[in-house]
Amino acid sequence: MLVVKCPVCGAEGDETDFHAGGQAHVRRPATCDPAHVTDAEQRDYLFIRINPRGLHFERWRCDRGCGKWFHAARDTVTMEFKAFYGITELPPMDVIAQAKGQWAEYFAKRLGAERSRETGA
Amino acid sequence: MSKPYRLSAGGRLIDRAKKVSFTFDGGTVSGFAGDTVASAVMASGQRVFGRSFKYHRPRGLVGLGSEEMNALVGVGLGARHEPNLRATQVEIFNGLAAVSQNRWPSLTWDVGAINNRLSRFFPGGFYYKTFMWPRSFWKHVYEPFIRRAAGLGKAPEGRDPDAYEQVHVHCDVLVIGGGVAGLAAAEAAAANGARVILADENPRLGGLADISGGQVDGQALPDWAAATGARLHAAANVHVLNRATAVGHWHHNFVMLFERVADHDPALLSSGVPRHRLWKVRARQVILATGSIERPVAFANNDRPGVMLASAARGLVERYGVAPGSNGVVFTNDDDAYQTAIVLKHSGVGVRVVDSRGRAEGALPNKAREMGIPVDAGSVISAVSTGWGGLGITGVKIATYRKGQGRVIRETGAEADFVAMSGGWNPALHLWCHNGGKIRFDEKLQAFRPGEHHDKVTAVGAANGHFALHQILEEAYRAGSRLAGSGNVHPVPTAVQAEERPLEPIWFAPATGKYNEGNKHFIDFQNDVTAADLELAQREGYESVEHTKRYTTFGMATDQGKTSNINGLGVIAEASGKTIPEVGITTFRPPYTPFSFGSIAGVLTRDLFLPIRRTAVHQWHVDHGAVWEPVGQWRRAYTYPRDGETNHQSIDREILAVRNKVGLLDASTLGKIEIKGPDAAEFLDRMYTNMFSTLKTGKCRYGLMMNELGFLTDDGVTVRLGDDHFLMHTTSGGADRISAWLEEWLQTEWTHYRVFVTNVTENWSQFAIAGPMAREVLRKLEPSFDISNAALPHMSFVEGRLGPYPVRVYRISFSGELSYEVATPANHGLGLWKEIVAAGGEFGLEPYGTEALHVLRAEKGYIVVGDETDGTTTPIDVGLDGLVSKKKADFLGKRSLDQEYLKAPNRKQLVGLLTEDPDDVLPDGAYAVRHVKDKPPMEMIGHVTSSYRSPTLGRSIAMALIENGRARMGETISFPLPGGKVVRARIADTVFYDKEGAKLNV
Amino acid sequence: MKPRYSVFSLARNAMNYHKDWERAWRSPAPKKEYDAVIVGAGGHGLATAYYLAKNHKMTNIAVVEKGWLGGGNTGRNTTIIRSNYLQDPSIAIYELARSLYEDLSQELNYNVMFSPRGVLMLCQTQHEFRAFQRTAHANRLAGLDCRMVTPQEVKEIVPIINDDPNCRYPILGAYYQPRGGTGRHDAVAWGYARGADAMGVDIIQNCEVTGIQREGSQAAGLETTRGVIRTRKIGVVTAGHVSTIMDMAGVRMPIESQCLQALVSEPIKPVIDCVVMANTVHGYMSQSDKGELVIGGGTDPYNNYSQRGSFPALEHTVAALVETFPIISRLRMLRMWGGIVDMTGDRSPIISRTPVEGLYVNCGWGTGGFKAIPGSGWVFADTIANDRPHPIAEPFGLNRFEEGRLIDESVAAAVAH
Amino acid sequence: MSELSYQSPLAGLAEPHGLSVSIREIAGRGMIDLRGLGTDAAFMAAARGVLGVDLPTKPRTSASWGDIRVLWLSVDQWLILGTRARAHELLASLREALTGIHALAVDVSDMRAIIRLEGEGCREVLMKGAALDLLDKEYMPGCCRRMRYAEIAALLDVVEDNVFDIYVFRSYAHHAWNFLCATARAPAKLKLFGAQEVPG
Repeated sequence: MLVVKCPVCGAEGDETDFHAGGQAHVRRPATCDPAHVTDAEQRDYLFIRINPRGLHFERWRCDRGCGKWFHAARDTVTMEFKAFYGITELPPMDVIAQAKGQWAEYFAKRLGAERSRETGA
Repeated sequence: MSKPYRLSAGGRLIDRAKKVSFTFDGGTVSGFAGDTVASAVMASGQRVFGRSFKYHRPRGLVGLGSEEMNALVGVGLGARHEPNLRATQVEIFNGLAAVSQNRWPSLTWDVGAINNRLSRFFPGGFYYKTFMWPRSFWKHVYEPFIRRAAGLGKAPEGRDPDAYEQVHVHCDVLVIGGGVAGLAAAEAAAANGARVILADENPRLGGLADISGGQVDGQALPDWAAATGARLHAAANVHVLNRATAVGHWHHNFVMLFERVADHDPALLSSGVPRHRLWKVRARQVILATGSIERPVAFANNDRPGVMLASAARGLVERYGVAPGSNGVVFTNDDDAYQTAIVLKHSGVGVRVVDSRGRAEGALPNKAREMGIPVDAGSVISAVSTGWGGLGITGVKIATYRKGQGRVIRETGAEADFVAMSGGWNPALHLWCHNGGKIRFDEKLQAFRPGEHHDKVTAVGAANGHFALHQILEEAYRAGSRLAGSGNVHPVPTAVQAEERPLEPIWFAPATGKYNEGNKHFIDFQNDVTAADLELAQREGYESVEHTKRYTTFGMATDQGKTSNINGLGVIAEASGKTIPEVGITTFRPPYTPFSFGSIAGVLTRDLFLPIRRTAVHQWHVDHGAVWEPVGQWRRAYTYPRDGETNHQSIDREILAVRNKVGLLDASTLGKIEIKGPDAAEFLDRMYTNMFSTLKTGKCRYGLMMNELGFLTDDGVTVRLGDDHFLMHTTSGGADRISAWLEEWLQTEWTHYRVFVTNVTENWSQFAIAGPMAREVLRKLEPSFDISNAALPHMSFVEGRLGPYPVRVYRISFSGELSYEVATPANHGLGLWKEIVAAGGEFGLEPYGTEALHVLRAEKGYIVVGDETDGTTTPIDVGLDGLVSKKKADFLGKRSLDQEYLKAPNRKQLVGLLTEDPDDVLPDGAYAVRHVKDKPPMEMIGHVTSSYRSPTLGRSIAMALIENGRARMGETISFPLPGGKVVRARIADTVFYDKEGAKLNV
Repeated sequence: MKPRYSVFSLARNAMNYHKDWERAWRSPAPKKEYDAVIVGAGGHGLATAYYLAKNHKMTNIAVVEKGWLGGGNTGRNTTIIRSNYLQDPSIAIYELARSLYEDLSQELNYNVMFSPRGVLMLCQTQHEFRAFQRTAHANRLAGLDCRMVTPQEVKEIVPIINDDPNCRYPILGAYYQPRGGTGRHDAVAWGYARGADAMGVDIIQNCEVTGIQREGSQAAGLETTRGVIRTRKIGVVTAGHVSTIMDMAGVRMPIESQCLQALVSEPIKPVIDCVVMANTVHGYMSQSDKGELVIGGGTDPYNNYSQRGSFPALEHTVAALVETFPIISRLRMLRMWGGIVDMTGDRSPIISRTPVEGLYVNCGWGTGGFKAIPGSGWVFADTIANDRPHPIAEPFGLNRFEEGRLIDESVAAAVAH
Repeated sequence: MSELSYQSPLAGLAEPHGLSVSIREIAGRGMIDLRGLGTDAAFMAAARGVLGVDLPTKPRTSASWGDIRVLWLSVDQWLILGTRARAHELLASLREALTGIHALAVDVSDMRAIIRLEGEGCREVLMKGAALDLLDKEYMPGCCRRMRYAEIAALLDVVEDNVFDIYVFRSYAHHAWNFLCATARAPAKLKLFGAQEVPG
């Protein structure tokens, strides 16, 4: 039984006080451009999941505390939590650095996009 | 029974002043307070406790405590019977009834023992090779036979009368095991201010201190242990748990302790104390001081009653004053077992030592020799002889032995009625491994020891492979201090103990024949797995240790391989030419020892098993004979049958009351969610398929919700309370789910929306007053507002009072009749309900339940999410295209509706059905077929979603999802029912009653 | 051809203390190249290899396994076999599997102990009753031997059931498949392994796949811890680890790996002679031939590769079963364990070609794969051999997630399998 | 029509006996659920103006002023306790003060049942249904938090050292009550830590 800590209110407790909400950072394509969502994009959004053996990023809710959603980085083998962070945030850089495979690709792309947006602006 | 074996003196745990008597297999056995069933039965001279699993061989006591695998007994009678308990752990009390197991008709004369005669035909895995012919025989002949023969004890009869409970507790340091190491670690942690829990599976602390010899700070070890234990009991920051086994270790240092609170004392039990208590411990640090378990030696017929572990023989004498026999042999490959020989000699029991090591020197062997104990070094026991039926041993054969020797050439006989064996000691690693701790093989100990662990777990003492007293104390005091988070190391007392020399492994002792030629060197005693079985598995290619385990069932008995594990690996290693680390180890799984399902359920049985949710009117429903329907965790009234009425009759009565007069429904379970904020309207437009931003204040609108897959997930009426303020109704099952769903979207997707959501479901009682006379009833309740059709038309809302009751009134209808849903704060709910019932009397008002509600809505063709839909149904499938906005760019599920399959032309669509014979009521879920055939398979084209006999229409009505249904209006389709009957029905409109809605707008 | 197992061969071997038994399967070194390689020697993978050899005469094939054969979910499940599903595609594959199980011991000359002792799915709410009634109609018209039974019949079939009409969830009836039951899970893997091996299939254990080689869009070989193996047909059947393997070929999967736990009690004399599933309260129970009560429940709600679950998931299952079978309260849990199950978005399996030619995948069996092994192997072998979906496999293609053609069984109230 | 009738969630239950602590229902309390942003100064000021006390912003704490008590529920949610008689008026004042401010105040006086535990050993009783570390110094008077208790959602308010109020949703009141009665039975009394008897 995991011990989870909510980064919003600081409550720490058994996993049964929290609600596990699946993979983090899944983009809902229709929010941005509802008229041009391809079947493949919709499939990726609804079904395709990064499913690593090792460091994973996921959503949790402080179900029996402040009720807020947040993000967590967790190792799916040792079950160790590496970080808890806000629902609109990216993980701490040192944790991003530990990401592998599809997660590493995801963060590289995401950070790259943000950087170019910053420089563009 | 033979002569008693109780020694005239000794026995640290027993109180000779308190006689206790109990029964074993019906015969009375007497013992003393402090005895276990094992010690008392042994004292009486009886050797046989039960029969083994496969060969039904008679078996005696082997172990000292929870490692026991042979002496299993059933305890208690009737509903209080509990099978498979270790006799070594069952504390006796007056009136205890114990029985042996797995024998018929009796322990000494067992028909199943024929299996032993035929054992040559039953090697490991034999059942995979036979019992295949003829096919039907497996189910009807072979399997029933095997099942009857297998199993051990019997299940209790009837419902468990005792109570169980659980408790959560947090601590800084959890010390598991109250032996020398555990005591020291706990003392050090406590002295450093930590909150400490010390748990031990035995009735008292001390572990093996009482049989280990040695001194601490000048005190005899048992006295030191007792004094330390007393200090810990007295400490303010320590909680000591006796009879509490740490059964498992899970992620993030979650440990469960299984406490047997009252098993040992019927008086406690009858006082109402919970029988078992499960402690759910969350520990900052876990210290494993779980000690070690002695391992047997594999020699021919090493399972015969009278062959036991050296520690068990020593324990019988030291703890219970019971001699294991009158004349025995200690067979060992280590020094520790010499202590057993010494103790036996002291007690006047005849003993000699057979040591497989070439040289038996050092302090303990020398002391033994000095005492006049004969020592045969470089020797093994090559065989044991038994009396009739193998019920007890009468002698042993001793042969000289050199390491690696395959078979014995010459052997000499010696009389003996017991053997005390020791093959070395294994650290108890189970808890270390439960949550993925790594282990490594120690060549010197010939055993596995703890390696790395990713959780905060530390092993100390014998559990960590340290057996010398000074080493144990040093390690435990240091660990206890350090893990309490303090730099102050508790002073370590000085220890004195005889030094021991290392063991030499012997995985099986040779016999005259080869071990795999008919000799039985047992490795796993309870499951009857021999060295030959393990070798056979290797030879047949079941090479992985997991394959060997599963093929032979080695390590899978109720002791989970506690004593057999390393011996088995040793045999496999020799058979396969590998080292033990190369062979690997099977995974230790929780629990450490079996624990009761009752304790896992705790208090969550009977009424508390799952919560029942009650509305404010619950008791009224009970008092008026309601039949219940569980809806989620709610209990809703299904119908209210009166004296002599069937459910059917009362449902019809309720329906007709609503259609012709007026009815009253407790609709409090409907979800109610307040939604407020500048972006509330836009937010609702995202959530619902239809438009809500256009809804006018004070008006109601029916809305549909889809999940992102495009399937219907909830529906209900939402009212606009103000410009930025809405009240949403959900289905009864949907309140919490939808409320959480709204929060989720607000927090995770549309984070810029300024909207607050509060679930107020529980604050309100809500009742539907429905029927042509509804307005009359309402009027009688003294409304503070105008209830005329003009002022309060269909789909509108008003807030005010009914007499003294504050209410919100929604003019909405799920029955097709004039209907008001009246909500009042829940603490006034019962009062208002009663007022409505009283006011309605003169108008013929009847309370109605959920089934009437369902028929009423079906007559009107209203869907129920969950009946007409099943999680794969779109709004378009059920004909609600009109409620799916074409204007809104995006709302939940919209994009998925555009997927190929969801807009395919041949999807099933909701239609009405009228059976050809109006008296035929189609069964719920019946399928229509394209063509009726004589026998299946038949191609199915859809199914009935709701079906009722409508008392209003005097005929059956149904709704169904039928392939391309709306295009087939008027067509007749066929439903083949069980038994061959085919019901034919015409596809019709889903609205069967008042198609124009005339009754709604009056 | 291997010597046959029978009561006669057993007796003959007994004369020589069983020293003449041959290996059940060889332990070959991998060849440089095969016509096809199956990744994963669980039940599904071994059955696929067996039927490739038997039905399609492809014998120059191998099965590679990173650990020991049958060591994943095949050896960790609660061995329930049934086919009374709601949706047509599910009925087709599970019924094919169930019917193959009936003769599997004879087919493989290895006793897999298929025990058609009956599967009873309890109805504990009106809603569940209606849902099973619907399934019963669908199954009857599909030709399955299934029926609804009354509470009285339930009590006759399972005398230890709690039939108190006032209990929290009284038994309203049950849906019964008399020819469902259980099997011996390890034996299924071992029997298929022995059978495939006898036809020349190389089963290579302790051989972990580390990469998938491609030539353009065509699969070309496997990199393994025991060297490169060339092949143009690769069947990936690795359950919980499928995302990892498919990632090597650049194929992203609609899969999440979670922990499903099961437990057994200490062995007792027979008390229950069928499989009972109580979906409303999330538990199921049967009794093994050894006498252990075999109990399973739901999955943990997060990804987990540790093969160790969380206790609460089991706790509720046990509480539910104590309520359903009150006599088990005083029995004891002997062992609990977890498996890594691969869950798809619609909880139905994937048997499919992939965007990489010559790369096939069979996964997503979630909590219910054991019952499907023979059927899954049968249709997957056919799909690989002919490079087109077997008709029974077709609905289970990967493309369904793009088209919205989901196969959702949870709609029939059957939460657990 | 007769008087306005009032039935608290646990009305009519027999007095429990044989328990190790006292349990009773607290009825007649007024409750307002207030949502607003803790970061919104206007909102916080408006609330303070009506309540006479700052909404507590430290997680899991409560604040009191006169007969008003405010429990922190979340960073944007509070439960305001007062007398039932005043609830209506208080709500009206709040709504008025919050005009033009993004907030939601709802009268939820009938939404929950309150059960008070009193006496030595309350914490141990609660630990049979809650996984919190109730022996920790965090759970001193002035602490309040939502929790999972007896398998349901509950709210814990530490009133005094040995006085605890448990709030549960109304429909679960009987379940919570029965759970407490089952776990607070006198023979099952637990005393954690501190001096223990040494077994003989």
